[in-house]
Amino acid sequence: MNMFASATAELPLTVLLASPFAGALLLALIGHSRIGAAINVLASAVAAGCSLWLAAIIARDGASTAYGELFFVDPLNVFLVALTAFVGFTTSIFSRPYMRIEVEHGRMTAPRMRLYHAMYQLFLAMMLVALTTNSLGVLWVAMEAATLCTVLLVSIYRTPAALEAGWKYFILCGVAVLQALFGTVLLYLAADRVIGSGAGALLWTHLDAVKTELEPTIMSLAFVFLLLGYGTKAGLVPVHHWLPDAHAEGPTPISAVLSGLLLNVAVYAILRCKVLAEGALGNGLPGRAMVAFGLLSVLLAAFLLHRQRDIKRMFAYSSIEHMGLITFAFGLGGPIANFGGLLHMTMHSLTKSAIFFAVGHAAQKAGTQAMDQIRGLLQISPTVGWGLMIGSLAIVGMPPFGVFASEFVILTSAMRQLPWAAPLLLLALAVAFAAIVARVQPMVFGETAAMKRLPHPPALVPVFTHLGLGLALGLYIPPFLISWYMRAASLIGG
Amino acid sequence: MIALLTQAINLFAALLLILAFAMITQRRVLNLVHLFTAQGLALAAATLDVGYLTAQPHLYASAAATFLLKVVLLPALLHRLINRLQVRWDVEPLLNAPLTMLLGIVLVVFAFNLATPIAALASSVARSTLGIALASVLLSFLMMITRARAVAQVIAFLSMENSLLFAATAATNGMPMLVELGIALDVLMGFVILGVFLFQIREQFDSLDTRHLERLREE
Amino acid sequence: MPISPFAFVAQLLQLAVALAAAPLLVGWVNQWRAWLQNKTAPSVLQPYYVLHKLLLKEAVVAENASPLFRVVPYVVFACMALACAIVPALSTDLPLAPAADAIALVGVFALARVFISLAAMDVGTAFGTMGARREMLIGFLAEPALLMSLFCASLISNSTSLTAIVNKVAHSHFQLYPSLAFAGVAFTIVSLAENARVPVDNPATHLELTMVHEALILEYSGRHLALIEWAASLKLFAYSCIGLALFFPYGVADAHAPLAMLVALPALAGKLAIGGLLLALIETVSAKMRIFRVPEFLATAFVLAVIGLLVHGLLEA
Amino acid sequence: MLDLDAILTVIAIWVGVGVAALGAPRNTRFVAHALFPVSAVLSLAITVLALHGVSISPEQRVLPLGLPGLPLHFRIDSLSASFLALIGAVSAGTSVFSAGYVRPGEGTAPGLQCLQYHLFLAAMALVVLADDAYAFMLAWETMALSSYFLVIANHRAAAIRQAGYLYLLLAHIGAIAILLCFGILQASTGDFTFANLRAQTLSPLWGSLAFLLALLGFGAKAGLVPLHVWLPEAHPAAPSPVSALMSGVMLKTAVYALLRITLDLMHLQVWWWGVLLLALGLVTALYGVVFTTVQTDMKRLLAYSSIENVGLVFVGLGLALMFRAYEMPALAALALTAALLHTVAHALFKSLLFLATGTVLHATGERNLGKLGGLIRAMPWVAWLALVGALAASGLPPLAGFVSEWLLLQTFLLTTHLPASFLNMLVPLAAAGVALVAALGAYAMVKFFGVIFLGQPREQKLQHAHDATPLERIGLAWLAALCVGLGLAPIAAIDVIDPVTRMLVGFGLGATVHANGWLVLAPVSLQRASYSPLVFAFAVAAGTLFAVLLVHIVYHARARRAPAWDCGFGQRNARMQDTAEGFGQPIRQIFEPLFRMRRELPSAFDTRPRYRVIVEDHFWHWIYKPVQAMVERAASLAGRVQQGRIAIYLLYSFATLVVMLLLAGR
Repeated sequence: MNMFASATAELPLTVLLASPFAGALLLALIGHSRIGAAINVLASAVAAGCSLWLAAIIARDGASTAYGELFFVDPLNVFLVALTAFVGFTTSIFSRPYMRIEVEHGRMTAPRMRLYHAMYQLFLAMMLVALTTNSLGVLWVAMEAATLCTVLLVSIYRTPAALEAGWKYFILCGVAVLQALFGTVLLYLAADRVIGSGAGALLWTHLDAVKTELEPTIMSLAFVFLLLGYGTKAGLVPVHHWLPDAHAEGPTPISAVLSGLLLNVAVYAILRCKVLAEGALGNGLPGRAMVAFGLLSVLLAAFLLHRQRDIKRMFAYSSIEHMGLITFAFGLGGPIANFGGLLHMTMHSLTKSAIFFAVGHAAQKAGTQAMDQIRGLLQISPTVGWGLMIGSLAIVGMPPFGVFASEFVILTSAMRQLPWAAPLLLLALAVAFAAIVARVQPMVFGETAAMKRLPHPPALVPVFTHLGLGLALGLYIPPFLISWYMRAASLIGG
Repeated sequence: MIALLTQAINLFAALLLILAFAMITQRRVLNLVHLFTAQGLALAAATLDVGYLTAQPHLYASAAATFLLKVVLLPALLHRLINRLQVRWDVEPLLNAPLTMLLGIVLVVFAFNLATPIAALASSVARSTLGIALASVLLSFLMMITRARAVAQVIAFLSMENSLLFAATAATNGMPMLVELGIALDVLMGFVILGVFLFQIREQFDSLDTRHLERLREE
Repeated sequence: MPISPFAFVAQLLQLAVALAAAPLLVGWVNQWRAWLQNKTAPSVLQPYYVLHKLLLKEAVVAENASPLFRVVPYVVFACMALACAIVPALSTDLPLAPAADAIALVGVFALARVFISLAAMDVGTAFGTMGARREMLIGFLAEPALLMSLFCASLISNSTSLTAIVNKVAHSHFQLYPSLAFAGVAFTIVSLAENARVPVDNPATHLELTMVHEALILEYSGRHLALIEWAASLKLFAYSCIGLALFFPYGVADAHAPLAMLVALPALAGKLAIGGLLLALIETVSAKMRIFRVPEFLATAFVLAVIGLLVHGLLEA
Repeated sequence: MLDLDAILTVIAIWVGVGVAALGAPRNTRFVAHALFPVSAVLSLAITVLALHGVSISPEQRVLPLGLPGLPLHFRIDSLSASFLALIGAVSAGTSVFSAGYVRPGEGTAPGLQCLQYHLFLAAMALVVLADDAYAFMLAWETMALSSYFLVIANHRAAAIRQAGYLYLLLAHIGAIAILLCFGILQASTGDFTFANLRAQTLSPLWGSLAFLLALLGFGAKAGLVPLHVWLPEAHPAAPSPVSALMSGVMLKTAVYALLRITLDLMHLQVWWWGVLLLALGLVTALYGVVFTTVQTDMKRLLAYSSIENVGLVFVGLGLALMFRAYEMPALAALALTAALLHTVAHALFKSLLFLATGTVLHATGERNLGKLGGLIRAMPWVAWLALVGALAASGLPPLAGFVSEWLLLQTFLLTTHLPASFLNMLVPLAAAGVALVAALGAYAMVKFFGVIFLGQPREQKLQHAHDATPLERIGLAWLAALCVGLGLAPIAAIDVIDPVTRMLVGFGLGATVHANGWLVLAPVSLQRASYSPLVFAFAVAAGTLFAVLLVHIVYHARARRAPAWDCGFGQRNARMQDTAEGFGQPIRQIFEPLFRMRRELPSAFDTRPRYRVIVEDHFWHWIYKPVQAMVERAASLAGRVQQGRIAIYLLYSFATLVVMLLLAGR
């Protein structure tokens, strides 16, 4: 313990980043073997452990940089790191039986399994890099890489729909990422007038120090490109179109991490840029732009929920809705709204991934993702049924679950800072509520259709772990977590 | 000599823009590849030029990388792809050529207007080229929209990346080395994945017409 | 509140008079109706004979009748007796009066109605349920109408206590109240309906298309029937007394003059005689109406009473 | 130990009992005979503590739970204490009853139901104790959620699922309105504790907006027309003890919350608020009672009757608000007392009646009045106890229902001159409406009791229906006793209500009532109005006794059993009795425009003629269907955005980019 206590952030960070990379390399070779899944879990577990360790250290001595100034960890991103690593870990646990069943059903072959496992780890690694890096350039590189990792996973089933989804995912996100690159270039352009050219000019720490001196005209353009670029990855309306397809057609564990993690990382990227842009522009324009995108996303997604027939697609739209809510919160700015946004990020990741776990098994049992063919889950397997029911109620903001708490914070701060927006948000929430409950209820309750027994017992520990955490946080947020959020919120400022 | 080289950059920039226009209207896939190669060449040259002018050795490396990737590797891969997939001609674009041209001109004007205030601020030797870079970015974007064939879209995508790199080089005298490398790596990876995709799509729909990829919808 | 001996006597006297004289009033009305219809009339004491005969007969109870069926006649009788006891017919100084004001009085009638309807449904014959339905149908319109006409009076006297109303009208300087006119008409209609009189019901027939009260009690016999008939006559007595108390309360003794009772008794007799005559007259000149006209008939009463209230708010407040 | 702490502890134990049920969710005997009796005892404890809490000064507690900067605040004052007492008293009855009622059946496991039941109780208790918006919303939504799960306990039936969905949806929409209302009340201070809301003063405009939102939110829960549609669906669907709790107590939490917000948190008083409530209440009461009389399902009938009674309560609230706005504290107190008394009375007799229907349901498996009848012979316990409830529900003296209606009418009569002249016209009309409602209520109750328990059994199987189990009898008897007790000793209840009215409108009836002695209830003075249920009851009893003695002593007590007279027809059978439809037919005819009726009339030539009438609610077709269509329309419009072509998607992002650039360029 002494060794741990005395350690700087560097050691845990190294292990944190190294373990998924190593896992990826290893799995690229033996990912299809029986122990592949185990290795997958192991690597993610190591990462999760290190993330907690890192978090503890940061919580103790505050923000610090590592490897020169290449990496930078502060309360804001370390909290996301912990979240990412944790959900990555639980998802790997879930993916183990799930993918085995997929193999049994003949939807996955050995090479695909190898690809799947390797890419899963690489994806985790890339997101961790994106979160911890200090250079906005590297952030861009990592985001692009994370996209590329998941493209092939989305289309892994090779069905026409899967290919279409993958193709759209690739093209739309590719273009978006290029826009982000252009934004980064402009940022660099603005920076080197102040800091001078060279690697230092893209380092967040430096930029943050001089953000008030950055050239407004350039920064405004830069922010437009960055917002659109990373916003596409975050699934903001009207550049969200890849999201439902990708979520619906990929393997469920991937849907879980896409929805629970990738979107968060994209929002994180937007946040970093927003801080700089606000600093440079001085007016609230970036914030207002985010508010607009957020509102649009919430409203449109809420109504689109009524047209869903595919279960995973429906929850993908719900993800769009919640990302909109988060973006809205950060757009509002101010400590309370930011706090709400961060809290909602956490709650959404936990709850939504839990839902996808349950949905995955439900779809496997019914042998389809079409909602009108899934019926009476409670009869065939109560745990999956209750998991889905409770998860859905949690995600639509029913107390005493955490989503309600964060939504309460966001809505109340909206009432204070942007009164006219609150009714719109609440309307959207009501519409979404009606849609989701109306579809989930008959799937969970009622008479069961003929459902197949699964060759392996489903992994339900992750589901109820997540839901339990959500419930606990909805009732009681431990003080250290609060102070942590608060510091993160103050970092975002606005 | 210096002056000449400085003007040369603008020349390359102009070349890039012209190539972008040419690509918009070009319907023969093979020619698209040729144009793309030319674009890569111009980009490499410009990078070299800037590197010489600003005496930044790492730009030479990046120029070399660009040359290898954009002039040698990708075109070669594209050629093999086209031969394997038997796509000589693009199908009729969603928007006819003259209209596309017209739109393109509008975009150029728009981009220039947008870029002038920034260019005035840029310290680099080739500040005035930023507008051109932005213009060609938008043009390639337009091309992606109008083209119905997957291959064409891919090429447009790549050319968009070219113009972005040019913007990076010209406006800011090149990004930091690490970033450049990362970008290059991503481009390579991306292209490989694209190739895989094209084959998968081909074998699934035995055509590369993106009109087949319109099943997932909400209507 | 200390009960003065005079008040106690007054209370007992009024109750006794009611119990004793109620059948007489019915006899009186029937006699006059017969005369007005050029028939030879039965003796005015006929109701007493009938009661005596029924009480002597043994009660025949339907096999499947529940205890409720056998309790009801006594309860109904008690309710009507209570009603007669609290309406100030002889004196306004009644110990029981504070126990139930005008609204509670309506409550008493409602209680009796509900019980007898339930009893009618108990045996489960077609007639019983039909009678219960019709009785409740009449009740749900008559009750609010009665309440409203009572309200007119209580708004005038600023009190729902009947004794207070009588005191206000009888023992203060004379005054004309237009709202009471409306209330009076409404009350008349209601009391016709409530006491199963033509044009709403005809106690003299057993024609199933028209009968209400008779259908209710079809299953009763012997002492039960006797009690119910007695209760019916008490109800008529009570309604008459209410009418007199509201619209013609002169002669009723008040708290401070116990000896006025000596005047009150003949005064009441006189007023009741005239009232019975009028009732017989109305029954003679009007024709029995179809059962589905009855709601309209009672609705008129309800509306009239409400108009009375509004008039009061407009002119007299 | 403070009162509030004790109460919170008991609530915690409630939850504990519920969780304990998860130990053996399928073990019915454990759940029924071990857990429910315990929770009944806890309910009694709550009642006692709350009754004590009515008179003591307010206590507060802040639990270190909930949000940062907004931990859960709890507070008990006379208002919350009185409602808590009600919750305890009723739930004591339902819990004992449940102990005898729980059966293993399809649908949710008994243990799970037990958990949901106790969460429901705890949530209701916390709703009345909550002292900040977050705690309130938390409890409020948990209440809705747990009751939703209870409603769909038997979820195999699609109709029941539909009912549950409708209920949850309306509850959630209401909750959203409430949240917005709180948002207005906090006047952008960002502090959502009730203490702060109390400190704010709003402009009439914002105040009225907040009031309307509260009305929407709590009206949806209380079942005000036109937000009542979920009640007749959800109440029949739920297990009977749950229907009893929902109708008896949960609806009342809405009354509590409305009082809390309008009379405690807001200082602003606008006269038309009261008028609006009065009008809405009257419409609801009339609408509800008219629908009650034509129902053919016994639990739907009771559900509509709940709508009626809630309407009456809101009439009282409306008067109270109006008088408060006109600074007539005495009258306001009178109206409020009437409303609260009726709240209590309705809670008691309605839960009693719902429990009774539960036993009938278990004994016969029938909810359809057309297939019941004559049960007073098979199940006398239930019948006689239900009779008490039915009489109380008909507003007959000397039972619970009468006192409150009596006070309500008194309020109308004692109304002195109001500033707005049309109000002076409105008040008598309202009084007439209330009288009409009361009378029709009696009609409906006679139908309810008569068709179920009296007459001949309409089905063979009813002959051997079994009576309630002992524990069920205890539950029923407890509630019946409370009905009688409240009816006979209203003054005791008024003593409890007195501090509430003094807190809310600054005046209480307690003093005046006591001035006239314990025997007679005289809200203002003996000369104005008086009613003494004890004397009344005694007089009726004495009269009955007198009659019995007279007849039996002077004459004889001979009686003979014989078949009922068949009018010489010879074959008298159960089919000849009035059906439920038949009994409601006159009302249906008189109030025809209120219904949306579909009739199937047999033609003269039918070999097997059958008559069918379906009575529906207009509001479905006036409000709910259009709204649904609107949402669908909006959704399909939104769907246009997502139409599958990648080029279009690129165009979207291109256009967005250009637009944003234009905006940023300026």
